[in-house]
This record gives sequence, structure tokens and C-alpha cells, in this order.
Amino acid sequence: MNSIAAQRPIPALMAPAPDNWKLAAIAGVAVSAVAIAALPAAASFWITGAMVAMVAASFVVNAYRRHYFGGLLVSPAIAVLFVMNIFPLLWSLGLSFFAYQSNQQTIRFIGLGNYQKLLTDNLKAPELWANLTNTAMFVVLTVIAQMVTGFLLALLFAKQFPLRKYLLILVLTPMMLSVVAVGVFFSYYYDPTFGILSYVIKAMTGGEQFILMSNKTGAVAGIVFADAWMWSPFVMLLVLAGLVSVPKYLYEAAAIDRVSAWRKFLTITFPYIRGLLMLALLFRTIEAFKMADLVILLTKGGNGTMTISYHVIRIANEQNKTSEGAALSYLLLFVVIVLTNLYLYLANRRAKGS
Amino acid sequence: MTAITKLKGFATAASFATVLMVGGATYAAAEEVVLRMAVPDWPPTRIMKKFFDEQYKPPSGNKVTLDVDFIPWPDFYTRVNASLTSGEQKYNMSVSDSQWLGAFVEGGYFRKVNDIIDADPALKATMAEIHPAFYNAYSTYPYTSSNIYGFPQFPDVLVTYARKDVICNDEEQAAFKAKYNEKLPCTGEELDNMDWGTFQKVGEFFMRKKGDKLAGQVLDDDFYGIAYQAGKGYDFSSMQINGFIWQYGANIWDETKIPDGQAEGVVNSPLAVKALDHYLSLLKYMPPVAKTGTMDIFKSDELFREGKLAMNIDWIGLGEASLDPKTSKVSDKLVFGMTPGLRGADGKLIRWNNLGGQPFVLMTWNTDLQNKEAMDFVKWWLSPAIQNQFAAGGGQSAVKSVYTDPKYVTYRPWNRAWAASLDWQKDVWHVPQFFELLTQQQDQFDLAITGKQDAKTTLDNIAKFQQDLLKNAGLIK
Amino acid sequence: MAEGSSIWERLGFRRASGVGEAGWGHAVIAGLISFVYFLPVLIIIITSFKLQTEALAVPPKFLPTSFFGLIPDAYVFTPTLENYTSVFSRSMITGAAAENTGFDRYFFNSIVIASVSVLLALAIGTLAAYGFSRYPLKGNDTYLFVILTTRMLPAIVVIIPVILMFRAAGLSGSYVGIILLYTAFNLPFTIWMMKSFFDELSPDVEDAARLDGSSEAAVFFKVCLPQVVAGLAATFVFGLILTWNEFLFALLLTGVDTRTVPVGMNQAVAGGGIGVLWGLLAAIETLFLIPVFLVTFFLQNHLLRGVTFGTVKR
Amino acid sequence: MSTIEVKKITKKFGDFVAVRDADLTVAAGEVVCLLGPSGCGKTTTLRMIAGLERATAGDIVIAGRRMNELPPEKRDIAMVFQFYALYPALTVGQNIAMPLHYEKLAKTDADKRVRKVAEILHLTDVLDRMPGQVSEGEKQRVAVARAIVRDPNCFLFDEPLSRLDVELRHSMRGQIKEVLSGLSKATVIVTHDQLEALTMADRIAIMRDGLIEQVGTPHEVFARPANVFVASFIGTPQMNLIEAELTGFADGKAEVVLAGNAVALRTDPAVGRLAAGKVTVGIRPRAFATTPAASHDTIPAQAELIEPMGAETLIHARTAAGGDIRVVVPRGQRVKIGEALHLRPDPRQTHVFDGAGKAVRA
Repeated sequence: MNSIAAQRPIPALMAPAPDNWKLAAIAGVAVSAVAIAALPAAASFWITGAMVAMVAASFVVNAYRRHYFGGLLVSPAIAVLFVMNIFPLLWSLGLSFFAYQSNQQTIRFIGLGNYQKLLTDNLKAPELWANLTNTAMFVVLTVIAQMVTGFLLALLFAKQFPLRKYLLILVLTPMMLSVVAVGVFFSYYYDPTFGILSYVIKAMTGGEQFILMSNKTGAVAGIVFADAWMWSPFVMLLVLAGLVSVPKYLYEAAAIDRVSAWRKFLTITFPYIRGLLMLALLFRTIEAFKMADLVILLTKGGNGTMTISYHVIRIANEQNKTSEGAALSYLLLFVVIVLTNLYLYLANRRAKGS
Repeated sequence: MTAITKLKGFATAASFATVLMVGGATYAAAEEVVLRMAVPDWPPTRIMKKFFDEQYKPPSGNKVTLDVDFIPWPDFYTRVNASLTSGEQKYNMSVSDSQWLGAFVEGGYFRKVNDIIDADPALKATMAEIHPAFYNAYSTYPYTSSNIYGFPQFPDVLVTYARKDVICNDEEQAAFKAKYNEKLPCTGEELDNMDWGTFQKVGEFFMRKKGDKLAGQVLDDDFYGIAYQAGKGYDFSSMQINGFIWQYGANIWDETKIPDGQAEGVVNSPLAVKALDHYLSLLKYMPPVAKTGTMDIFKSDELFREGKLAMNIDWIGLGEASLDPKTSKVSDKLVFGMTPGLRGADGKLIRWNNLGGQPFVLMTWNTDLQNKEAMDFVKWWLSPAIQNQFAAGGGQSAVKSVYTDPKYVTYRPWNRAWAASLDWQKDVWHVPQFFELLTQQQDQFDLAITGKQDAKTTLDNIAKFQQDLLKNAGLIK
Repeated sequence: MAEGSSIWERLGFRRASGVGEAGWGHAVIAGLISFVYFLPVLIIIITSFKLQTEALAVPPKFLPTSFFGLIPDAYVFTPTLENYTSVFSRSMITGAAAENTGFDRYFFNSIVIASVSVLLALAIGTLAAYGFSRYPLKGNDTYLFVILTTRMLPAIVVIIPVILMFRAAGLSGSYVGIILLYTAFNLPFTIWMMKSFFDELSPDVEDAARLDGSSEAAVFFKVCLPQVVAGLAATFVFGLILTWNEFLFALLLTGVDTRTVPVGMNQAVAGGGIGVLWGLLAAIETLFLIPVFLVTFFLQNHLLRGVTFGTVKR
Repeated sequence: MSTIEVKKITKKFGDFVAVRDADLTVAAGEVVCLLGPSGCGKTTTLRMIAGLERATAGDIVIAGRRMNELPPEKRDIAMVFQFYALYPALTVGQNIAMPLHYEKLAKTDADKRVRKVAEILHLTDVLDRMPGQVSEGEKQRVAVARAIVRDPNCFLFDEPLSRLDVELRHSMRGQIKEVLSGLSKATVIVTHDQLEALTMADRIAIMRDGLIEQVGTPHEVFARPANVFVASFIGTPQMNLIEAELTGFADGKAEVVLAGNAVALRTDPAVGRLAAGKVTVGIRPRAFATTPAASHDTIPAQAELIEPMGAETLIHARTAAGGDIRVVVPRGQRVKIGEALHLRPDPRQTHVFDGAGKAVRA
């Protein structure tokens, strides 16, 4: 069907047809450029917006006439994403090549200057590396903790048993909480004077109040615990979905075949949850790289818990060094992209292998 | 959004109605003016808004609305900063921490108001009534220059909060006397006279374990003598450490001496190291949360309100909660005094502290009419009558005729320490680099507080960082 | 129980009748673990019924009743609903009359903004996912990855351009603005999830429908959508949970009238010149938890079936 | 000894009784088929033997040992599942080798066993393929191979051939039978296909609604059905079961009013002890002879529908009372639609069932 429709002649470059998206794009860019240069922001915004809409419309007409259903279906999502996400991202990418502080009126192009400064400056480079190692530590620890906890919880709930539905929702609750409440309440739980943790330990040992957050190990443990507690249910849900999708008869066959529990897990269960584990890993890793809220609420970055994302907030928000913050974020983004691509590559290779 | 367009828009009908209602007697067309103001959400600003709505009558006869955006404290900076720096031009006025002045003045957001004040002798007189410490900290940028930007919204200083029932207890008094051959301060005056040495003894003396006796009662939980801020967040250690540094005769980087004032050699002077060591040496008498770097002004206040402390040094701004039985277990047992000082060789107390509180400011994009109305409001706000009401309702006043009024000390128990404290208040930097300076300094102080680094290294690191940063910024020659 | 069961079996500690089933014994163990896992939430909920002066008591007061003197008084608190009324109306100035806190509005806003944006993302994202799944473009995987990339940066980085854009478009402080932003925020996840569901469906049914003369729209709405209802439910719940608690964009892009609960929540954290108002914060969080909790509970079955993601193929 | 004894087992799912008081004994080397319509409890019975379901009551004795409480792992049985239950992530070879891990064999020994079984079942070429990449018949053989690769107490087959097409089914029946005959294990096969049961089983247990109706050799259940249900279930085309009124018995002949006609049929002498009243007369379609003229022992009917079945022809004939009688005649015998037939039942294949449906036999 598509092939027949696609034979409709494509209009010449300069032909003013409603489906000539190339011409529309050229005209759109030109008009927008003039508008941005000549008119105040409020007006040029709407003109540019209208041009984008025009180009989009010509795309749609073009796609419709030639039955590019894929393009048609995808276009609303791409439009929203472009306006609300990709455009601001490109903007800040652009900013990262300038010397710009949001509370100052000057702006100057410095190319890769910000990146160079971050990577080579005597003060900033060690800070960057320290924050990057901390972040990596948090990513590894929180993701492992979440995967393991989530996985074990999923095993617990994989079977049908009485009250399962009600117990499951209890375990799912932490991820529905607001981070602020979690952070504030965990700082209370960890508090040496008022906290439950200190109270319990004191009651058990009869000794001193327990100060969890006074060194790096304790502070990291505290943050990782809170984060893992909050997000393990996410992993659990994905793994559980995999577990319940394993046909029951395979386990029955394994029981008949007297397969050991470990082998059963490895050869029957695991293949069903591998993809989901990968997905959970992907999403949680992305989130873990952005970890800042809990750090701010629990330690303010003290005791060696400063993360790169919190550092970005400090630079870009508190200190208004917008372009430096953007550059730092793009360095972070680079790391995340490399890592996630690695994940996806591995996942795809495995999927193709089996 | 000029007032004219407003008028054109929908105000025509409204003002027409107003004119009708007043019977057409007032000739001057009452214009509608909206002043949008960003403020932190807490009693001092709520009171201001309440007074405005209930009492304020613009002398111009215009219809002035104060449209206040109450923003919870923890997000206040983020929200205001994003609004200002994005060029949103949403607010006409804002409360600002005094230290933010530089960043936002240099960014072109806060309006210099000298011209308006100069044109208004009455206002000028009002400004002259403001205590110099607050005038310099809240109004001027650069610090102590003649450029005027802000006006006191809620002026604040540190005071000593103390538990009467504990420190005035006869047994404790006797035991303290026996142990240190010194009277345990009990009254406000005795607290005023306390030096750091006594403060330390109080800390040592009142460190009690669960099961020990305190003022004749068996404790069901550990108890501590003293606390002050030692947190990593925002300025929650610098504000106390600065006081120590000044009392020792050392200094922070002095922005009034730009461009000759140095950071290296000043910030890390031997006296400053001694001062910081003194500050650190008291931490061991404080509740264990001090070791985590999270004992900020709120945490020490909470410990005090929960009855875990004999004394706490904190801002007056947090005081209302201590007096309220709904939020405080010690509401009926309080006594307040000035913060301790350093006993000099001559036996006199050397006192210096970092002041707190917030001014409010006008924005550069305001219309003339908005500025005029805003300044009328400022004049009204700083008028003794309103300031007195404000103080009576739980605010503080930096206006001399108000805080010297004998009534003033009756408003709140800490007010007796107020007027006497004002003369020895200074403020930290106001330069645009404020946040960078503060963040690095707080990080370094945190390392010292959590015992990872000694005072000398800490101050050396701070000095080096400040020297580099300020040199690059052209503030140090 | 029939004859031949041991006492243990009667208690549920039995080898379940089939593989993949467990009895009461397992339920007891799962119950214990779930309880421990839920404990931090439970403490929040309990705290919401405590007065400020009891919230931090040592030893912790964890019961509202002494069970006729069975529990020592030190562990018992006096339950109060004051925090819940305070969420909506309380005195903002010591000693003054109670006033509206704006939370009624915040709750309304949160519900409207979250549900509309998640549904919108679901509508747009499902279409896109169907497109990606059935009409792969050249470099399909790259597009998908770029879409995912938009979720990888700390939000603070994009906030300034977004604020500028909103100001230029007059969207600042409006429902439309924040809803569109959240829609975009939810799209990557929605597209990834829904695409895998469509991938899992067998195209044979669709082809059959096409041969019967159904239009493309009919194939999508009548053939495909009904098969992924579970996926839609799962995606909705995930999106809701993620949107519900979003803070930064809400703080900076909503106005007084469109502010959401997470922004207002900080009223209780170092809010009015007091550290943390524990009971109030707990009450806000508890109230705020209820809607999303109920939605999750009622869509739970779909959630489990729904998140298979198409990574599982028979 | 590889035997299975099932003693009065009952399975309840809540209020629903899936199996009631089932008794079954399978000797070593014997193949017993559980045959019945779907939902009759035959699979549940098998699963109880395997240990996949718990018996609510009764005993399961395998190899002389009561095993009610033991999980499947401890019963040492091999089972072939209806949907084969091949492990999707393992190759065919690994699938077959799966039960061997328990025995902790040396790898070479295990390989040898797998190869040998694969050879028997013609799977050698597909050992390295994944289950998703082999044909339905191969999957089935893999499932069988996985069962016979070990030396269990007994074999259980759950509808082993139901997913195969007719031709494959035929050949697999033979193969399985051949394989089993060499193993001398007690074997239970669950099926709903009587042809499968009749060809593969040494004995057949016919179940309905949780009850075992009859256990017997294929010949027994065919030739001497214990009741109306078994009679109707076994045999194709289905046995004619005609409602009749027994009026008397004389000369070894039962006098019955059948389809409106009074006829005298030679039957089992036990019928003589039956009181007059309602009975069911069962006659297999192939047990009729057509006679040219009416007689006292013939049933008149009219040919209504004729279905050629190759070597034979199936005639649906209508009696005067409106009942339907199926008659199979050799191909050579031409019958026209509408033709009047006089059907004489073969006395040896005429069964009389009493009012309760039980066969009346000496």
C-alpha cells in the first residue's frame, strides 16, 4: 500500500505546494531569523512558533499524501518533545559554549572554554573528578541495592498467597512518596538524639547514641539506604512482572526433572526477567546519575557525599554560572549516554544471541 | 504593564464605580497599582501583609494592592533567583538576604533608590533612624557606601536562649559554684555578661546521660549544655564563626577595603585560626548531631524546644516557636540574653557578631508610579507606629525611636538584649561572588566541624580560594 | 482441612498444592517483611496524628492507645486531627486567627495537572509508540534513544530556557504551560513502554483486519488498543507516580494559583521560622499519598500484567 | 518395582470435587490410559500422581511407597506435559539433559545418554537448536526424550499427542508405544482421544465427572462396556443407545418395545432376571445386518442420510418412533435414501443397560 502511495511525485523544491516541506522549512528558518533579529522577543517567539507550525503542517500534509503513517503518528510526540525538552536542551548546549552568568548582562563566545576549564582547571578539575567518583559510587551502590532488594522482594511476591494484593501495595508505597518528605523523615530516623535508628541501637547495646552520618561510610550508607528503600519497589514491579510471566508448567517440568533451585533460576526464571532487569537497570541508572535531592536533604553534600548533579545545582542555580553548569551537565550527559548505550548494546546482543 | 494600560483594560469600569461610590468628591482619578512582592513564608512577612491589608491607606489616593507571593523558606532563593535571572520581571519588590544584594544589584535587578529618597526629606529622616549596622547591611551596596537599595523587613541578631528551670535551679547553681568557683548565669543580665569560658563550662557541666539527675529530676534521655549552629547548609556555620573571628581581632575578607584588602594572610591569620579553634573546641559539648555537619539553626532550635539543651545561640527570628507551647516543651521556662563575648585582657567582654534578618528591595523594571507607591509603603512600614505594632506582633525593629522606646522590651523576652546587641553587629560580604565564597567556606568549615581537617588547613584553603576568586574578579589587586 | 494434614500444614506451612502457590505461612513471612518495609511510611502516618511536642519524643511514642494500661505511657501519644485541619487552615502568625493555607487549591492543582498531563502523554505517546513499532523510520533506534536522552540531564540545566520560553509565550503560571511540560516529561517513558507492548502484539490480527477493509484508524483503535489496555494502565500508574511528586519545575513555573502540593509542602519544612513541623508535614504527605495509592491499588492487576514490556516473548 | 497404586484418592478444589474415590493400579511395564472427556478429572489424577497437586484424601503409592506428602522432586517420576514444557532458553540437547543433572553424571556419560535417546527419537540433527526453532513433532519428541532419558519409577504422559496433526499423531503413537515397551515401567497416559487409548494402552480407565467408570483392556471396554457412558464413549461411530421398554424374557430373548416396535432380541441371559421396565439397548453400528423383510427380531427404519466413509458406508436411519439409528454397512452394499431397512442386531454385540445405566451381564 505504502509503495503505491509513495509514487506520488515529490514537488519541485521551489513549487509552493502544501506538501513541499523543504520549501516550508527554508522559508520558516528565514522568516524566523529575520523576526528574531528585528522584533522584540514576545513577537518573534510567536512568529517563530507560527513558522514551526507551518513547517510541521507541511510535514504532516506530505506524510499524509504519501501515507507515511509512521511520521504522522510520531509527529505530535516529537513536536511536544521538541518544544518542551529538546529545544531547551539545545539552548543550554549552546550556552555551554559561552561565558555567561544568568545574573549578568554580558555574554561572550568562548568555544570549548567552559569544558576546558572544568577538565583542566587546578581547582575545578579535582572537584569534578571527586564529584564524578562520588556520583559513580552512588550509582553503583544505589543501583545494586535497588536491584538486589527489588529482586528479592519480587521473589517474595512471585507466588500466589493470601493477602498478597494488600501486602504488595504496602511495599509499593515508598516510591509514591515525595522526596522532600522522605529526605526530611529519614534525617529524623537517622538523628542521633531523636531518631529511631539511634534509639533502637542504643536500646540494644545500652551504649551511646548512634551517630550514623558522621563519616563517609555512614553518610553514604544512609543516603543509599533511603534511596534504595524508595526505589526498590520500582525494580520489584518490573522483575515481578517478569516472574509472573514465566509459565507455571516450566516450573512443574523442572520439579519433575528434579532440577536444583539454582539451576531452575538460571535456566528458566532468569531468561524471562533478563530484559526487564536490563530496563530497570537502565532507568534507575539514569535516575541515579541525577541524584541530588536526597543528598541535599540528608547531608548537604557533607562527608564526601557531594554528587555531580548537586554540584550542577550549586553552580547553575546558587552561583548563577549558567554556562558552566550547562557544560558540566553535558559532560555528565556524555558519561550517561556512553553507559546507557553500553547497556543497550549488551541487551541487544544478548537478545539476538538467544 | 504600565498603569495606563491597566487603566485602559478593565480599570475603567472599576474606577468609575469607585468614583461613584465616593460620591465623585475625590477628583483625582484613583489609579490601580499592583505591587507584586516575593517574600519568604513566615510570620514577619505575613504580619506585613496583614498590616498592609488592614491598615494601609496610600497617601496618593490610588488603589494599591500588595500582591504577595509567599514562598516557603527552603525554596525562596531558588524561586526568586530563577525569576530574576530569567528576566521574567514578575515581581516589583522582594525580600532579599542582605548578602544577595551584590549579585542582584550587579545583575541589574535591584533598583537604587537614592533619587527617590533624596526627593523625599521625610523618608530621608526615616532612613537616618535606622541603626547603622542594619542600614549598612541592608541598604548599602557596596557595603557601607552611599548607594541605597533596601529597607529592613525583619532585622535579626543572634541571642542566647536559656532554660531558667535548669540554670536557676538551686542544686545546679550550688554544684556549678562548687565545681568552677563561679556563678552559673541565671538571669538575663548574667547571661548578657557571660563569656565563652563560662559558656564552655555550662556545656561541660550540663552534659548528662540518661538516668542522671538534672535540676532534681531523673533524665529519661541524654541532656546537653550548649549548642550553636554548625551546619553545612547555607550560612549555618559562618554566621557563628564570623563572630569568633571578629572577637579575636581577626577578620574575614573585608569588602570595604576593595581593592587593597587581601584574603590570604587575613582570613588565615594566626588569630583567625585561634578563633576557629575556639569555635571548634565547644562542639564536643553539643548534641551528637553536631558531628554530622547537619546541626543548622533549625536543628539546634529543635533540640532546644524539645528540652535537650540548657542554652542555645540562635536567631531571634526562630524565637516565637520557643515561646509557643504548641511547638515548644520549654515555652514557660525561658530566659534570653546577649550572646557570649570573649573576655579581653582588661576583663571586659569583646563582642562582635554577624547580623541576620532580611531587607526588602525594589526592582529596576518598576514603573515610576509603582516606585512611588512602593516608597510610600516603605515610609509607612518604617514609621514608628507601624514598627511598634510589628514588634508587638513578633517582629523586630531597627528604627531607633522604636527600639529605644521603653515599651519595646515588653514585647518579647529577648527584646531586652536587642538594643544593646545592635552596636556590635557586622555583616558578611555583599559582593556578587557571595555564593561562591560562602559555598566553599561552608564546605571547608564542615570538614573542620566533622573533624576531618584542622582549623589552620581549613582557613588556609579558604584564604587561597578567596584570594584566587577575588583576584580573578578584580576585587583584590 | 482434610484428614492427613499435619498441624504445620493447618497453619499454612505446607508445601502448596501446586508450584507457584504458597499458603498462609508464606503470607506471614511476606507480611512481616512488608511491614518492616512499610515501617518508615507507617511512622510518617502515625506522626501525622501527633502534636508537634510529641512527634520527636524519646522514647518514640508509637501507639495512640495504651491498650488499657498494657503499654507504658511513655510510648503512647494523644492522637489528634489537628494536623489535618492545619493542612488547609491554620494561623500563620503566632496567636492570630487561622487562615486558608492554599492547600485546597494545591491539591486540586496537583490532581488536575498530574492526571491531565499523564493522560495527554499517554495519548500522544501511544500514537508515537505505535508509529515507532509498526512503521519503523530509518534510524528508529536513534530516535528512540534521543527521546530517552531528554530524561538524562539534571532538570536545573534546562530550567532557564524553559522559563524564558514560558514568559515569551505567556505560559508562566498557567495550567497549560506546566501540563505541556509534564507531558513532555512523561513522553519518553510512555513511548518506551508502549512501544514494547505494541512490539509484543502479533501483527497477523492487524493484517487480517486490514484485509477485511478496516481503515488504519480502525485497526489501531479497534484491534491494537484493546490488546494493550494493561500496558496503558501500567504506564498511567508509572507516569502518575513520577509526575505526582515533581518539584523543581512546579516550583519555578507555577503561579500562586497553579502551585502544586510538593511546592507547598515545604511550608512544613523550615516553613514559618520553625524547623520542621513534623505532624503537619506528615499530614500533608499522608493526604498527598492517598490518591496515587488508591489509583495504584485499583490498577494493581493491570500493573503486574502490564509491565512485561515486551521483553518477554513466547 | 515400578508400580503405581492409587487408592481412593479424592481431589477437591473448594467445593468442587474434581476426582472422587479413584482407584487405579498400574503394574510394572503396563500402560494405562486415563480416558475421558475434558474436565473429567483425568489430568488432575495424573497431576496428583506426579505430586503437582495434593490429593485431598486417599493414598498414592509409587514403587511400593506411599508418596502423598512428597513433592514431585522426591517421587522419581518422568512426565511429558501437554504443551511439552520445553525450557525455552535451552537447546534441545540441554533440554533433554536437564533431568540428568540430578544424577551428577560425568559430562561424557550424560552426553552419551542424551545421544542415545536422541537417536531413538530421531532428534540427533536438532540437538543444538532452540525449542523455538524446531517443528511441533520434534518438540513432542524432545519432551518424550526428556522423560525417557532417565530411569524413573514411572512415566506419566499428559495428552502427549493433542497438539500434533493426524498423521504425526499416528506415527508418534507407534513410536511411543515402541519406546515404552522396551522400558517395563508403569506408565499412565492421559488422553481424550479413544483411538490413542485403544492403540497404546494395555488397560484403559474411563473417567467421567471425577469418577472412574470402568477399567479394562481395550477389548473389554469396547466389547463389554460397564455402563451407558462407557458404551457411548468408546467406539466410532458411537454405539446406538436406544430407549426401550422391557416387557418379558423368553427363550434367551428379551422382548422389548423398541422404537415403537415390539421386538425380541437375543441378549445376555442375565437380562432375564431383570424386572420389566425401562432399559437402554445398545447396539454398535457395525453390529446390524440388513434383511430384506421384516422379522420379529428386526428393527424397521428408513434410510435418511448416507455418509460414505471409504471402505464402509454410514447410514443414518430413522425409526417409526422418530429415533435415529446409525448403521455401518460394507461399501458394496448400496442403500438409497428413503429406502426401508430391516435391521437385525448381532446378538453378541447387543447390550442391555438397566434403568440406572449399568450393563446387565452374567
